[in-house]
Amino acid sequence: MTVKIRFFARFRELLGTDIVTDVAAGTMFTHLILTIAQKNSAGYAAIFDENGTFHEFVILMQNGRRIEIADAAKTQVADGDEIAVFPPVAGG
Amino acid sequence: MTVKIRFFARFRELLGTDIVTDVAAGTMFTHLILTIAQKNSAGYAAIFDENGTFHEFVILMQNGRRIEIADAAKTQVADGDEIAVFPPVAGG
Amino acid sequence: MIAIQTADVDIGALMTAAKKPGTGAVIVFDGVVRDDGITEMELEAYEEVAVKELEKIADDATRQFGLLHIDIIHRIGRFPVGETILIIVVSAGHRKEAYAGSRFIIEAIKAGVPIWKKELTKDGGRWVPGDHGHGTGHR
Amino acid sequence: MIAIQTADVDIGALMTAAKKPGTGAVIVFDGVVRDDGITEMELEAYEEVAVKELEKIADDATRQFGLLHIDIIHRIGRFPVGETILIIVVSAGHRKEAYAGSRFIIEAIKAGVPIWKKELTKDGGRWVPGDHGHGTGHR
Repeated sequence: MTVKIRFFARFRELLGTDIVTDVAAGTMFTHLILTIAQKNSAGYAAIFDENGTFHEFVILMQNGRRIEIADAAKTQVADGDEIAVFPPVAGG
Repeated sequence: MTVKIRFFARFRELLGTDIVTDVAAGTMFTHLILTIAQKNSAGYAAIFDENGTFHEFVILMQNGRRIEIADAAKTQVADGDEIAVFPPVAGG
Repeated sequence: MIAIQTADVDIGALMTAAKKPGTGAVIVFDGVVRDDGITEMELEAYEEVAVKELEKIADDATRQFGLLHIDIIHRIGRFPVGETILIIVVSAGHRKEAYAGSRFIIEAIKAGVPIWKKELTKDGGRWVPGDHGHGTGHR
Repeated sequence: MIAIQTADVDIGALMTAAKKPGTGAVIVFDGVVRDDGITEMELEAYEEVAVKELEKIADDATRQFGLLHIDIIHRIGRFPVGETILIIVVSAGHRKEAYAGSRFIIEAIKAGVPIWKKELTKDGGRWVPGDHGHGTGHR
């Protein structure tokens, strides 16, 4: 199955965006992003702390709905999902 | 000597405006307006109470500067003065 | 620009001109003749005094809120429902000052500038009551 | 009209359209690229989600403040100093609701809509820090 990962702002600059990737059934949200982020150490450090936990300010979405960091490690991604990971917003 | 009296809004409708009138030297503000207002009883009643005192909401100006009601009876008008009498403002 | 005038206002041009160096926020207040069962609104001013009061309010607002630009244009004459009767444009570095400055100006106008409004209906008219005990703000 | 777009905004047309029956006050907030020693500002949005959040904010504001009309247009792309990046137009029967509604909308946008700004300087750029711990307002 495939999912699309969208990073924004600083995370996009470090890791790219609109990354379509094949994932195994049962893959968890956090695991997916850890895997993708590992391709760039600055990108990884921007999103995760040294224990592989999301920094508390990172915002996660699955198909436009907010996922809490505490839930992401046990949240499965599904075929066709749009996963978004971004820093605090600063519009207006 | 001559002075100009300007009424505004409801007072203008009842008494007219830009009234240029001859006055004797030493004429007081209140006395001048009492005299002018007497030509129309509704205009008089709009500005003065039954004792010939300005209603507390009436605003008085002499050459663009505010005159307190308490001072008007002893404030002399001078040649060329512009005297204004108007109800509470309601712009905006 | 501070003015009492009959003519309509080109808000777009005012907003462009309001963007002085350092501007981060522009607030426009557009006061409109409201349909309270009326046919028209008639506005009258003691013009020379009203302009001076508006200039004083603009100076006070500039000082208190660090505004970078102010326009106040109050229209007089007779206007149908929906027509603009007052435009206030303010600019500031940040939104907080812009909102506060704009609000300060409209409240000061209502409290103390010699302008009056008459609501015209098919049966006649009615002067909008002012705020007793205030009168012109700057004595 | 709620939109995330690159194109500039015709504020005059929006203000005319905002004058729905019952309108007594229209407030426009025009957010501008401020000259903080930068050359340009670059704005990026998670568009589909941002539009939904803006629609939710407009609904909340309409309900809370009895607004008669709302436009929110947030621009994305790269803009020089002085350029408009956000326009909020609200109309209400009375000024109090119009000011409060406008302020509510801008604060909600800053707190919770997925839009980011990067200040570009001759030496590179810097992402404007967001408000930690808030994230998108509507979970």
